[in-house]
Amino acid sequence: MREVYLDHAATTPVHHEVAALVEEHMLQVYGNPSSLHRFGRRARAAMEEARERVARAIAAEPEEIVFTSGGTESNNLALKGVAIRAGRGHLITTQVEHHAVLHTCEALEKQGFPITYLPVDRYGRVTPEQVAAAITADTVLVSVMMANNEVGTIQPIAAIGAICRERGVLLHTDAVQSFGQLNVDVRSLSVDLLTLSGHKVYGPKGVGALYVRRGVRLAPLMQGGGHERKRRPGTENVPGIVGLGKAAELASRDLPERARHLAAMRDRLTRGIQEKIGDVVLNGHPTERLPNNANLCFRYVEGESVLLALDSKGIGASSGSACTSGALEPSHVLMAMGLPHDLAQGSVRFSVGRQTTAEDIDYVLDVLPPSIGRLRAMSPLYAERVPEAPGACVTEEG
Amino acid sequence: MREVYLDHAATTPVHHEVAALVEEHMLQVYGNPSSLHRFGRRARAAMEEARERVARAIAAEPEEIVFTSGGTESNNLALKGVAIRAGRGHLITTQVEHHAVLHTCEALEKQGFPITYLPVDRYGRVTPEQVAAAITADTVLVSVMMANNEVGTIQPIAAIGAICRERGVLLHTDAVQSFGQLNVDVRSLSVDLLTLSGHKVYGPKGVGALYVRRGVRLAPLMQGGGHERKRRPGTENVPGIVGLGKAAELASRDLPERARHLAAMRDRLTRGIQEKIGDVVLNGHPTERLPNNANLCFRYVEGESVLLALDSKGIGASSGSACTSGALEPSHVLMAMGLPHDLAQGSVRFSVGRQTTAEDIDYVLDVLPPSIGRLRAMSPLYAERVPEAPGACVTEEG
Amino acid sequence: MGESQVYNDKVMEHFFNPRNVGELEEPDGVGRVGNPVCGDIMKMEIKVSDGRIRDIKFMTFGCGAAIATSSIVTELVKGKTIEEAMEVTNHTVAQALGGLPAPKMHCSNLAADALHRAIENYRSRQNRT
Amino acid sequence: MGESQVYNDKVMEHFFNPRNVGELEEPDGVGRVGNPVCGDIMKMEIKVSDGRIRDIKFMTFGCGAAIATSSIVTELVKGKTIEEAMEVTNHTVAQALGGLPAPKMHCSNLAADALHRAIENYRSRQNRT
Ligand SMILES: Cc1ncc(COP(=O)(O)O)c(C=O)c1O
Ligand SMILES: Cc1ncc(COP(=O)(O)O)c(C=O)c1O
Repeated sequence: MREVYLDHAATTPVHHEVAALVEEHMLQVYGNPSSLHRFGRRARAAMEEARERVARAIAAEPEEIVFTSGGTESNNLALKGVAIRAGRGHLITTQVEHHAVLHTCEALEKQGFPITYLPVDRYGRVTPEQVAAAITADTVLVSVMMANNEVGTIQPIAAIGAICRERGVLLHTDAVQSFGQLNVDVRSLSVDLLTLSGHKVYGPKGVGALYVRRGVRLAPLMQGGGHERKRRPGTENVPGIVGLGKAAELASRDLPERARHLAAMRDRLTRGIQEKIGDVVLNGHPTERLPNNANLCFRYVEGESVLLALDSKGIGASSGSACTSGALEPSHVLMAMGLPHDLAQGSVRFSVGRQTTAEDIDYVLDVLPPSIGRLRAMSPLYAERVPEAPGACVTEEG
Repeated sequence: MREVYLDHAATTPVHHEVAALVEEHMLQVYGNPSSLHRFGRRARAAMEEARERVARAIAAEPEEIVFTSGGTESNNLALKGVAIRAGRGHLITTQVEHHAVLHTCEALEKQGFPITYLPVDRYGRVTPEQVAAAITADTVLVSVMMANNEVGTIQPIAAIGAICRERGVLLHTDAVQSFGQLNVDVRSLSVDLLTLSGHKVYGPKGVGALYVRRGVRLAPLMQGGGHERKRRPGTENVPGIVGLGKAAELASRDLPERARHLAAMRDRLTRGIQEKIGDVVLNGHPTERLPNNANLCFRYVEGESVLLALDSKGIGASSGSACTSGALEPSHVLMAMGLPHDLAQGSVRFSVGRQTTAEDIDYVLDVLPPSIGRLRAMSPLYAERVPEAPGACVTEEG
Repeated sequence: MGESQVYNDKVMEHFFNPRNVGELEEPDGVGRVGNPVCGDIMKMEIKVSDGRIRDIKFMTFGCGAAIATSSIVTELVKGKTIEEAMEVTNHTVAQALGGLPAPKMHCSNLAADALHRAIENYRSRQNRT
Repeated sequence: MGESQVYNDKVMEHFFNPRNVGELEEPDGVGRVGNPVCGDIMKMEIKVSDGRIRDIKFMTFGCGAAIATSSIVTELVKGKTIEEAMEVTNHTVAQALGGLPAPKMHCSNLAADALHRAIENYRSRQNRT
């Protein structure tokens, strides 16, 4: 059976050039970068080259890059690192962050750090004014994601960055989804901390980075050896780091071309779906969104049943984030955007990738309409539907 | 130039079977294990098979294995996880633990957890009686490493485990160095928590595991998605985990043969050195030691200069642990064993590996004596030496 | 485990080939339940004669478990007496499907409730006449 | 950077080919320093005539930096007046080697101290006679 992977927001296949480098370093460059001998020095040189590559890709300096085990750790390190180091203080974030930010904030809240969770509009956006209004004399950190992983909505980070600079408050942004899709330039964004994850940009799983602007001090999350300038202990994952470096280089080199391709595939999909299937609503911002993301509600049918139908045809898509797709809670992002609680989980996220082809999309467009038709045919909501009420994702009946 | 890697205690080259599996999973099994579709299910299946392999290798159940980013994280999770969850309580460890345990204890100490650091004898050992005597009504956790990374000394974990069980105290052991060299069986050791790291057993860097006995509850180190049964968030490093699974399987399958080979190579080296070079002292326990470890003091010469000389001949060895070999502090392990502060850094650790050959050893035995001779010829301590005082590593002059 | 599905084969079979989907011309009883947390909505319609369920149809808005449980409950009770049908529980339904994933046990397993509502609705109509 | 060494090439060259290793027959001044933290021990012996260092030898127990700094300091001062030699500092020594790794700057960079001790020893002998 044909298989079509449209869940690149959950994770991406490793680029073959990256995989080759990782394998080479596992077998050949196996030294411990802390070792003084030639085996160690080779490993350190490879790691430092990767650090330069990552830095270059986001317009940072190599010393500003801390390698971690992934996006989750980078987010934890950024938030706890700043808060714990400060000892006390207020944090500001949004209601639509990834759980690695939200749950970290909740943990900090329990430790006595007051947190403001900014609400978003129906497109999932916060405004710089909201951030400005929330900053108090006690605020030590603002954390707003660059683009949302579920609905793809892009936040006005540069404007928020300007405000934070002016008010003397640190700004962290989770750029896990944006990197490789948007231009990520830490200087023009005026951010102090920025999270990257390898596996979302055709790099390896289990490796990420945190950009830490020069002069910003963090308490480490873990204790051990003095690796990564005492900010992250543990023998460095050299092959993974080298893979991340290569993936970052490719991501920034190929950015315009990739973004164009992603948008073209995504638009072919949304347009095709809207033409072939009625009563479909696009979630998230109509234009300020990631090029690879199409988050859709097929009215009158439930999301998981659509995913099962797609899966049976070899198509991988998701409802909300991969992390919660095993759970039953409705997406906190769609809820924050104002979708009704009991229906927020009716969405389906398609996320295209650099290797997605027009044939892949057309296959989905062949397979999806009959599946939706079949599900609608057994839906009591479809049978009882009233003329379409624009804006609402699914019509709730009384 | 011939290159001989004798620093397997710092890290090991990835086994070619492991590297092949990792590469395959990067390219082919790229799904996110949390995704419900076929791509995700394949990844989850691969990960769960790896979990079974790791569990089998240490006689645990799959649900008792938590995958982490390495030994450092596993140690942090074990210690902080138990302590923070308990809220308060006393911890017991030894003065010769890896920094990932010692520095974590220091961090907990600052948070108000009293810690007992047990001293060791001249071979680096603690006794079960010392542990028994240190346990108080407040003790929540004992952490004693299974074997030391610098001098290879093996601790009496099973006996300590029996005491901890009897006294109702949890026992953690850092088995990072032991795994693949000793039989690691969580049941017969009576441990509750046990740390493994991939890169010390011919597996990938950046992946480790923590055995958590069923029923033992931990506070997580990080917040995020509900991965690893809520004990460790973040998209799982599937290729790394699969690599660790394979490495663990190979380690336990090949254990007797590997241990025999390691001991044979190690003994060829120490015997050869002792025959060809006088005034050499073996640090650590004469018999209760890891088969791959030879930690030696070449009297009258300093460790780093020996390493530089070896490195110039293509030989990789280390002084103490890789983590500290860039630093200047003398080894805390040798200090705890009673070596004088200013000379504890005069040691050289050779650690052989599964691919070390007799020719490798013989090459070292050719190259090392003239290097030591050259260094001794310029050593004021050698010029002024007094007849050998047995036991002391280097004769300090007044 | 291999590439195991979230749902077992029997659940998937009922999801892809649900029995007795649709609406009855003139049902003797109609039951409708909705789970406000998951958003699942199920409607069961029954045709009863001589105390037996002669025909049954369902319509469901919901996840795979919701659809499969609806389908199998119709199969379980067709031809049964209404007393027997009242004994069918959500637990029986899950068992008949060979099990459901834990989080689905409480959330999307409402088909027996819908059936019972339909029977109650049938009984209340009987009482009225 | 490629496979850069911990030490630069010049340091390594002095480590592997140290100049003026050994002891003098009848030194005019002997200096000895030891760093209790690193355990480095250096001994410098000088031969002085007409206020100039005519010969100098060292013996060092220590790391690569300790040996290289000892070596270069002997090269720097051989033939110099003792006043000139007194102006050589540990900093001069590190510079002459093209730099040392930061942690080694304070720890294993004692060669100038050993030299100054030797000169002081020479001077004190002069005063005694
Ligand atoms: C926006 C965002 N932040 C953080 C993460 C966590 O990254 P990782 O899975 O590498 O821990 C993800 C993806 O899982 C994400 O989409
Ligand atoms: C005994 C011991 N524990 C813990 C560690 C840390 O493991 P990792 O480097 O995987 O973080 C090491 C090695 O570095 C070790 O030798």
